[in-house]
Amino acid sequence: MPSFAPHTDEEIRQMLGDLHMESLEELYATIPVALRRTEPLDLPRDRSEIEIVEEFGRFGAANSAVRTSLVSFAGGGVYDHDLSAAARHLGSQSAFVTAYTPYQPEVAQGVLQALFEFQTMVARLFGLPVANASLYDGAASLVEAVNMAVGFTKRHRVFVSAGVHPSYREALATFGAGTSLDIEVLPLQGDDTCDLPDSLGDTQGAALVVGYPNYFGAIEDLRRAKALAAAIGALLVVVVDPIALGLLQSPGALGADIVVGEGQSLGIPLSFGGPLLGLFAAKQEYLRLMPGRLVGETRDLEGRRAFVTTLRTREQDIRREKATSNVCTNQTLMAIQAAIHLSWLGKAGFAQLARRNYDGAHYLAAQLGELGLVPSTKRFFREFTVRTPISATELVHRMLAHGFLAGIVPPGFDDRLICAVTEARTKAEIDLFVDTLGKELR
Amino acid sequence: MPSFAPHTDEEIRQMLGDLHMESLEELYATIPVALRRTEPLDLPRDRSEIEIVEEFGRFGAANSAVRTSLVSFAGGGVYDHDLSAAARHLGSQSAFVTAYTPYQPEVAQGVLQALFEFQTMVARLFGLPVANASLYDGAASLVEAVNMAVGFTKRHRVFVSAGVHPSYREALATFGAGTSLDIEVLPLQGDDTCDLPDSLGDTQGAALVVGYPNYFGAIEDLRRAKALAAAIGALLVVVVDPIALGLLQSPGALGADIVVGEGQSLGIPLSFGGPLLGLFAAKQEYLRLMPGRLVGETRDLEGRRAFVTTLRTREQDIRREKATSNVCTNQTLMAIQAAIHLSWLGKAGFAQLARRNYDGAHYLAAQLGELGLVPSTKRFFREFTVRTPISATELVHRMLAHGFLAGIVPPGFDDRLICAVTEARTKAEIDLFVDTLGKELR
Amino acid sequence: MNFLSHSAAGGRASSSPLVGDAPEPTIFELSVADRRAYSLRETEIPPMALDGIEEWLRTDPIDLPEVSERDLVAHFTRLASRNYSVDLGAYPLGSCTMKYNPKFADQIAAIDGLVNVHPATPPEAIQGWLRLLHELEGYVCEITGMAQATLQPPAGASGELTGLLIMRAYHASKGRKPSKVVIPDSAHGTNPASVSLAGFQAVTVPSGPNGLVDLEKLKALVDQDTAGIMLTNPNTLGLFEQEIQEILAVIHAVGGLAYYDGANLNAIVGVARPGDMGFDIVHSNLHKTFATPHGGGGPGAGPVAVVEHLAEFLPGPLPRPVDAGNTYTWMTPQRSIGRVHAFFGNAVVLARALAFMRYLGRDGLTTMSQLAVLNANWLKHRIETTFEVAYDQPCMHEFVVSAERLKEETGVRALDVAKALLDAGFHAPTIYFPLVVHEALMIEPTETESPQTLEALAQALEQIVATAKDDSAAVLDMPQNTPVRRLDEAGAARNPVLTEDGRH
Amino acid sequence: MNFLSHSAAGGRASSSPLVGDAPEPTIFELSVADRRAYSLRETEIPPMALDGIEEWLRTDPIDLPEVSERDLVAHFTRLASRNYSVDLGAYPLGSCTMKYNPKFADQIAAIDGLVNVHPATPPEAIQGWLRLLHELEGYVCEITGMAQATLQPPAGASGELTGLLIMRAYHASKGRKPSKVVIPDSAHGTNPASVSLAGFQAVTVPSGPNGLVDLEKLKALVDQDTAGIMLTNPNTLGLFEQEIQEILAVIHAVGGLAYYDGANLNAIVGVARPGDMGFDIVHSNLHKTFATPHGGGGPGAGPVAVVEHLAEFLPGPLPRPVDAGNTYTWMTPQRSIGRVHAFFGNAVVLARALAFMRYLGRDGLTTMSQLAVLNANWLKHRIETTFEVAYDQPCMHEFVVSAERLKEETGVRALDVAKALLDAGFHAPTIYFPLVVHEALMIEPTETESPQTLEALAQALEQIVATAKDDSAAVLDMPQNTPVRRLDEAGAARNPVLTEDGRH
Ligand SMILES: Cc1ncc(COP(=O)(O)O)c(C=O)c1O
Ligand SMILES: Cc1ncc(COP(=O)(O)O)c(C=O)c1O
Repeated sequence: MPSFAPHTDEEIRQMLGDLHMESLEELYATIPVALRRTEPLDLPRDRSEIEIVEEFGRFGAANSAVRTSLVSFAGGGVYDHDLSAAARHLGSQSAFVTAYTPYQPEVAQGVLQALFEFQTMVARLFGLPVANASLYDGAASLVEAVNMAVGFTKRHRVFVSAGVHPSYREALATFGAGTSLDIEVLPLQGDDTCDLPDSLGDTQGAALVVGYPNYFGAIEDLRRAKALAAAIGALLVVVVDPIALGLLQSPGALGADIVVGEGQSLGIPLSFGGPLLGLFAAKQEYLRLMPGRLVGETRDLEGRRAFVTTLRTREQDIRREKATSNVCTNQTLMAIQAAIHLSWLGKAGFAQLARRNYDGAHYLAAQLGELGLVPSTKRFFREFTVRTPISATELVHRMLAHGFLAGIVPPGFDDRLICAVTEARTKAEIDLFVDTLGKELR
Repeated sequence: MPSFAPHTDEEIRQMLGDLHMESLEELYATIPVALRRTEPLDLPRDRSEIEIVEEFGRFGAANSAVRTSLVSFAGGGVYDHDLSAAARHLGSQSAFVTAYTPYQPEVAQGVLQALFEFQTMVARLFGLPVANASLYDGAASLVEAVNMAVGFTKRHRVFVSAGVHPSYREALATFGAGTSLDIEVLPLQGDDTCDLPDSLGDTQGAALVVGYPNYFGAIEDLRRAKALAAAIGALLVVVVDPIALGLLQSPGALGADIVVGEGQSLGIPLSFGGPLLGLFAAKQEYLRLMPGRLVGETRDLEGRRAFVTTLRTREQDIRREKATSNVCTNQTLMAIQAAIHLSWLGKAGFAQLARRNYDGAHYLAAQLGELGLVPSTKRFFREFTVRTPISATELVHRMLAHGFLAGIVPPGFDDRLICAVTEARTKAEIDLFVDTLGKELR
Repeated sequence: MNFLSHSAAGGRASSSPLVGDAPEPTIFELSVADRRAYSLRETEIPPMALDGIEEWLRTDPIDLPEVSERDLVAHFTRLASRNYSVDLGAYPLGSCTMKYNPKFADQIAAIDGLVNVHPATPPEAIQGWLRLLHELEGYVCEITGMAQATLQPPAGASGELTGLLIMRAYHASKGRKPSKVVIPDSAHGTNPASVSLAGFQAVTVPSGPNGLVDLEKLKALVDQDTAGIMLTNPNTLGLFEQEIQEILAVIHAVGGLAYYDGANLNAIVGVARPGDMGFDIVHSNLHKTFATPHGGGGPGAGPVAVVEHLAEFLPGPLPRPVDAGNTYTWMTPQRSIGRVHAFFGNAVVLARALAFMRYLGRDGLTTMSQLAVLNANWLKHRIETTFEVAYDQPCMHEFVVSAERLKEETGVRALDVAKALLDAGFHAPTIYFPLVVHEALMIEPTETESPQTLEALAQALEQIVATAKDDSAAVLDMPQNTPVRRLDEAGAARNPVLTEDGRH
Repeated sequence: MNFLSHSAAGGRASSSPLVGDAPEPTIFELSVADRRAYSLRETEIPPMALDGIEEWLRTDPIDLPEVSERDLVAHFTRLASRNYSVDLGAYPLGSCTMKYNPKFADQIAAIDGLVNVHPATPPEAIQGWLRLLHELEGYVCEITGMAQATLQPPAGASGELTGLLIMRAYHASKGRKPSKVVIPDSAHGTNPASVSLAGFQAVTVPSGPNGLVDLEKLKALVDQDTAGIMLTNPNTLGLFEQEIQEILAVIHAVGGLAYYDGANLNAIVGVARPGDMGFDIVHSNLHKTFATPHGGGGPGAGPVAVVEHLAEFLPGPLPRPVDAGNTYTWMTPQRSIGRVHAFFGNAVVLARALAFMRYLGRDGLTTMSQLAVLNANWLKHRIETTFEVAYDQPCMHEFVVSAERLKEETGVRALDVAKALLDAGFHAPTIYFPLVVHEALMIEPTETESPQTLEALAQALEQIVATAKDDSAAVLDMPQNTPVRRLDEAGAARNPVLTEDGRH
């Protein structure tokens, strides 16, 4: 057996002796005999670490990774960005990786201060005063935002634009079964923006949810959305692509009450979709209903500045069945990683990065236009939707063979392809992609 | 330009202002005008970090790495071992990687204690009481050992077995030009062990150098070598494969005065031959002539145990032109890495590892024997020499095409192939290798 | 020119506990206008017109930090040096299973073909991932005694809610809508919270004097309106619910389902299985039992496994073999409750956990649990004269002691003992949980700590108690040797400063 | 059973400066018989007979540590936390160029196709490496103004000896055997040591009152028996040898060669070139100027570049293009002095250095040096009222101040200032070198430190001097905040304990 636990046979014997026992099995005397297994688990035997690493290398070799095997134009919440070496290095320090939730702040200032800095960055990005220390992913953040709106308004009526990520909407429906949400989906118009009605009716509501930009890439009119939501006493919940905020105005500045999003773009690897980073920020008035952990500033006995998790009375371990969120373990490590990566990019770099994403996507759109694949709107940031003359699934399949992940196919729309571009895509890659696509469609 | 230095333009202006200067060029007023360049360097412009990483990825892709592209049976001082994940992780901590030589022991206990532990492990491996904190590589260790013998005996006559690594012998000759060495090479016999004469003559000598096992894999008779050396007042210098010492008796126990070797096998990647790890240990009586850094134990003001570089008066920065070694920067990080890897292997693991290497090599030898490729001796550890019916260089070339690095060809002997086996080689790999070799030779 | 306009400079390690004792400035305080760390690749893409989005354009760049890479690295290296972690020392935090995480798993988590895969990649190009996940599902099911599992929930709490929604869907499929879920008073806070979020009402069953569910009281609580029960076993007191079969029979008798909170699975892997006990739905905290690192608070992974007849409700998609097992694809069960994660859960965490299971193998996994239980029992035995053991019975992988007597005698509370332990070089145990024990110290040594470490921990506890009796003020003044000392936590909550801009 | 037989246990972080203040046990003290961390792969190779080597077999296994992986990781993590490094803070160690090492270079050093290549791989299968090394040679030659270079020397001192052996071979090729090499009194210790090891006699030329080589004294020293001169420029006082052309002319006039010790190249990259100054042989410390990390004392890399007519003496093999540059192969010059490394030098360090050069590029490399010089001059200016500047002239990338006045006034020596700086959160400068300045503090801030850091360093120095004047005993008692305090160094040398077994 590989040596995971340190105990030598002799020590086990001695420890058992101290407990007046003869065998390890005796430790389980309180388990009814009928429940104690006599057979070993039906699992393979142990292996050395090197064999496991090699085995997982083979698992990996049976996937097509971006860059190694595929040039990616897929987005939908997670994007193939260039990652900074500094963030990778700093985020993988064992003091961050192998710590628990900072329950003893005297020996957890590293994690706590990093989270405080993360909260500040998210708040500034979103244009709102308070942000939490992360949730599981963009979908979870949306669910928590709606729960918070429900908790605040004590109403269950929720309007969701069909432009919100379909998986997020599905998660909302899944969890909404527990919280008795009454979800109404608002359809999109031809330009893929939400077809906002003149009014959301006479009944008061809990929330209106729109994307900014939305799943199909279109930039929604948040000012109008805010007015509509306000008219029925509902909170405006905005699901953002955080990178877009380097170029576009903050949703907070446009009236959003709660802003959520997927933070993978902020320095987290694709990771086959997880671990990701749920971002969450809100107006001050919702502070005491915020889900997740909050880190605050304080002083120690000697007057030195220090950080601590605060407003803990909101949390499940204290509020128990009255808590509006059950989150405990979150995505702290990803939050720290994002704080580091955002610091590496910095004020100027983040703006420049956003612009590069914009330029890349619009350049691709212009080239695809030449093939007759015209984006549904010109008002997009770094992701856009085109109609495909053949099955989009089939097209993606064919492009795979050429080493391209052509984009994502929205569930239920096999004639559409959503393409995303990041700063990692060069002109040469885009030109070759368009050229190859043209040949496949000819 | 990538942002390596932190200075903003404004700060540069202010700092120059404080110095009453207007431009950075003025800083160089003390350099004669004729020497100041007016043209920029004839080098390419800057690139982003991601582009550099990708560019070096392309350099890497143009090489055949072991495991990814080649199954290796090459040795000659550096071997394809399995590396422990723990040693990799621990050795790459920035506190070790980005520190300097421990000149301020109060803030360098980490490096110092790790080196003390390394010294202890090397001393125990070699069976000698004192070891230093590393030299550049096995070749440098041999050169320093001979210099030390010369310094101790005040003689220049050195006998070197032809079984010592040819590159080490070449380095000895190179540096021996400066120290006026009088080197005599002792030839090998048919079984690739040194053809030790009955006597080394009547003149007193400085050193006799033999390998254990030697370059061709053969285990030399150290007891006889010791007797021969002693007879002319010379020191016995032994060049070891440290892994062999998990199975074989320590050279110290067999009479060696100085033992040196290449430590790459102790947890250092192949690294295209560098950075490596020069090992060096000696008897107590040579302590004050030892080259390189030595870490010793002491106490701090408060009586706590602590470590410090000691016996510094031997070193070049104090002894200057009278120093017997000029080494300053050494291979500390590799020494720490080796100490960690050896601790991971531990007492039992190291013995088992050595045995696995032995078993693998003897298994390969047995299989090659079936093809008529019989090792020059049965008395080898994990490396052995066979005579090839065709040019060995040609054979290596052909085997490369099949994904094998078949071994090394000793310079000047194109009919010989030296094969090495480590614990990383499986029976299946060896069987396929022998099979393929058989087909190439048929 | 004096460049030191703010509290401290980047190049000084004064904030590190290694040298100096000043606090570390925030990254914003280290910022200087126009300083930067980034470099972006040359793409050769021309600037494109900003037509049609003029009205949405930001006018000022976001006020992110402006630091050199050198100061960035120094800052976060110093922050790391101000943080305790498993890699530094023992972390006997009850209920959290802070075991050592073997380093080879970091290599697994860095494999290009695993970590750099987009989740929207078509199944044909992710066969490795599908196989890996399916294999992990098999391990989870074999260990828990269940039939099928979803790997989507990214943490234990998410698994709980997923499981409870399955419970809900199950009842709905039978045309029923029971409203209550029973939980014991010793339950972790996530349990009642999840029950509420799943639309049920949490009904608390008290523990008996032996720390176990009081079967009679349970019977009195349960009726046709009971959707099910939620239990950890061993429970949060570290005790095995000996009447578990009887308890679950009570629930099943009214058509309810039994949910197993796997946070304490580390006690019984290979020894007993929730499925064999009669549980219907089981989540496992892979970040606890299967040694994926906790990351300062996450990410985790909380797969939910169910008995066969509940499999149709699992969230989709699930990785499933086709073509006689040669190929894998995604399939979503017919009556799936729907997704609970944007993609497939914390995939890289899942890979780490499978790697750990493969490493230990059949027998190693069982030994792991046995030694976790051995360590807990030995340490309990070792300190039973120092602190009152809450329940004097053999424990599983953790146990609870009370500092109540100490508090009465000396004024030193569980909190103070915890703080004093920090000075002794240990992380503190969990305190004030479970709620049923006053001045609780919940100690979980885990199997990766050696007997020598347990002895040192016991001696440290003895020393603290001795000091408390001798000079209680000294204990109240601890910790002294930590990067900061006790904090004004009340002040932090009274006047919350949650961002750099939130100071008043 | 009391398991704590030795000084401390593995699972307690008491030895870490983060918590507690005890020293860390050695890995041997943490060992327990039969404990282990390793796991070895299954190879399926049968045990083979040990025929013929019976007499050589070891009877007892080597007494290596016996620890769990958990304790191994804790031990070396704690050791790391007891070490200062550039990543934590400023390291103004004169002559050592402790600049920040950009993190992307760690990724370069981990590229499979670079790091996992056996040096005996035939040229056809290492074209990437050969191209990389050849490209680096080009950079080194362009920067130093030389024609060809060997990349073999694994450090600066090895480069020196290599260069001096080339000098020797050159003279021998002319049928001459001159015996003397001139070095200035301010030279680094490796220079005279290398001169002796190359079989020459070191002849010292004194510095003038301006810290520069005294040209007249040099002329008096030099004759037909002079093989050459060895200089750093800027010299170890941080001063540029303004009469360098005249100095080298004196040497060249007698047929001698001029060797440039590149340890101080960081001052002048892109600004001035040793080749243009008239040097014939130049080594560069890539671990200094080109930001490869120092690794606690190594590995480094010290390529030696030479003018065209000395290229025939370079150690072989050298990477050289063939087939019109489409392919590379190894070539050894006709009159090569022979190898100076077992293989091709510290290849992975070389790759890091090239990556750094490619990253900064033409202009960035020049700016790097300019800012290093700016920082040094600004800091010198900033502290010139606090300490006596040894030579009151514009400096290059470093400068030397003297604590002699302070010592006279207060008894506080350069050593004490260094120790006090540790308490202030900085690494200390180099002290007592160069030998020509009494109570020398040799300060090299490097370009990666910000003006804010320089200001903080200046303030820390001011504070130390103020404290010295006020209460010198307080300074003599520093450092207080470091993992250990001042050591008994004399005792360590008097009674050397160099291994665990060497204690008496
Ligand atoms: C008993 C118990 N249940 C549930 C949880 C929640 O798990 P997670 O933190 O992964 O959401 C925990 C976590 O501490 C726990 O200890
Ligand atoms: C001026 C000078 N020359 C030579 C050297 C020796 O270089 P290395 O340590 O790389 O051998 C040094 C190193 O500190 C130095 O400062």
